[in-house]
Amino acid sequence: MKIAVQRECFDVNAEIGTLCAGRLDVGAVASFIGYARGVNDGSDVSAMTLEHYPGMTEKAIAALADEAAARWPFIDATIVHRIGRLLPGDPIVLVLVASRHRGEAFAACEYIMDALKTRAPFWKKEETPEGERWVEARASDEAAAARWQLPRQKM
Amino acid sequence: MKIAVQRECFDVNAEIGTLCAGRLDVGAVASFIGYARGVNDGSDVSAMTLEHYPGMTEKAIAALADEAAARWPFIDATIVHRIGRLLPGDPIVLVLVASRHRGEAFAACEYIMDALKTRAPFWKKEETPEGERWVEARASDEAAAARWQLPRQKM
Amino acid sequence: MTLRLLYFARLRERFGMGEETLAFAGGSVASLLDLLRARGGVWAEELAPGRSFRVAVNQHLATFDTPLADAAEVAIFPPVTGG
Amino acid sequence: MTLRLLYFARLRERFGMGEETLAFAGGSVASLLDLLRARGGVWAEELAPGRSFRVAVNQHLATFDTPLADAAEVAIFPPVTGG
Repeated sequence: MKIAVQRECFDVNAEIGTLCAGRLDVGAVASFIGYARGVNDGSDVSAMTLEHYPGMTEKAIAALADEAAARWPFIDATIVHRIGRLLPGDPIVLVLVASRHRGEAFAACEYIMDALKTRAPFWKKEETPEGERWVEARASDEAAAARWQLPRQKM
Repeated sequence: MKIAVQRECFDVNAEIGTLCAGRLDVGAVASFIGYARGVNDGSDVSAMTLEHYPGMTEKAIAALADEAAARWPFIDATIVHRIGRLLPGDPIVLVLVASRHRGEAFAACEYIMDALKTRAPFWKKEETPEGERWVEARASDEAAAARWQLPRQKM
Repeated sequence: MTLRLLYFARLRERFGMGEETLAFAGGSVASLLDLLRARGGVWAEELAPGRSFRVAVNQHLATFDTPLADAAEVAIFPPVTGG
Repeated sequence: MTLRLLYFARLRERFGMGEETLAFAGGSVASLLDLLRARGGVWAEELAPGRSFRVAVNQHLATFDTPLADAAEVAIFPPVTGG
């Protein structure tokens, strides 16, 4: 399992190549890429800055990836999350899950994203014409994570 | 919507780049890549050949992608399926779905793959130590497609 | 009337042909299947009721009661296994 | 006992600091929150019951009754918004 928090952009082809290298049992790779958008909550967004909690971030991501692996026995996964200042159109997060068959790959990939959105310590600050603002957590993200019936770990 | 049936390999980075080019409203790209495996049903597989029904294939894929677009209003999608002789580890199929938020992208991508597995006219023939054999359709693929409660179109 | 018949994958190999042109008196997919089964041998065997195969008419998946018009393209093939 | 406190994102800005070291008589996360609220101002406001924030103890998400040991690292932050 590869987990990385980095300023640099990721290369999807290269990450898939590393994930599957020498593995002829991989039948499926599901992936997700999240992007910085140019509009959010009705305002133009010219840039955003991602802050995180160094030390906890990697642990939190590893914990939720392990939960996914316990539920859907996939072969391997890669999770890369960027930090720092990003512009609209820039990729923010990459989740790759390799498995024998597609069902496990899709489920684990979506689970990891939903869990990451609610439990990995990242925060976004957006630059808009009205000034800077912290992005508020979405109820829809909590609902998406709750679909999987996570053990309660939040306050 | 890009739909391609081709012998050549696809380039995931390039396909994502084309899909998202100039679009600052894309917040999510879900993708799926299917690979030729070195083992299937307990036999070593040294190669496989994919046959299809030229003319119908593109129509069938367009129809199921349109169904997905009607259910989950995504921004755009790319579906590339290879034909011809492939070796273990070779990518077979790529489905990319770009949307504003991740829920639609995941759902549409998985729907398209499930529908493609049961309704797009492709057939695989495997080369094994025991000789050549046509891959049999899986009951699990029918079950996966039936989850979405497709209109009945099969015999 | 005349139909253009196409066979794919295992059925193409079993029938020993990928396509043929067939004179047809008219009717539905079911009538065509009866005509083909009457050839006996692999035709009767592979197209027997209960065997798993699909029929497309003019490149759309069809059912037994789909009517066949003159010059229709009718494809018969095993359940698909792509992806 | 002594705690290391960390604040992130909006709370870091509101509190005007990213971290501090705090003498603590002992107890749970709830006791610590009471102590911080007693500072008044933005502390009382942002940490008021019903406000939405998270607490992690030694880098694991915690609840109000999580006990705090000496030298614990306690982080307080808004609901996360990554991905």
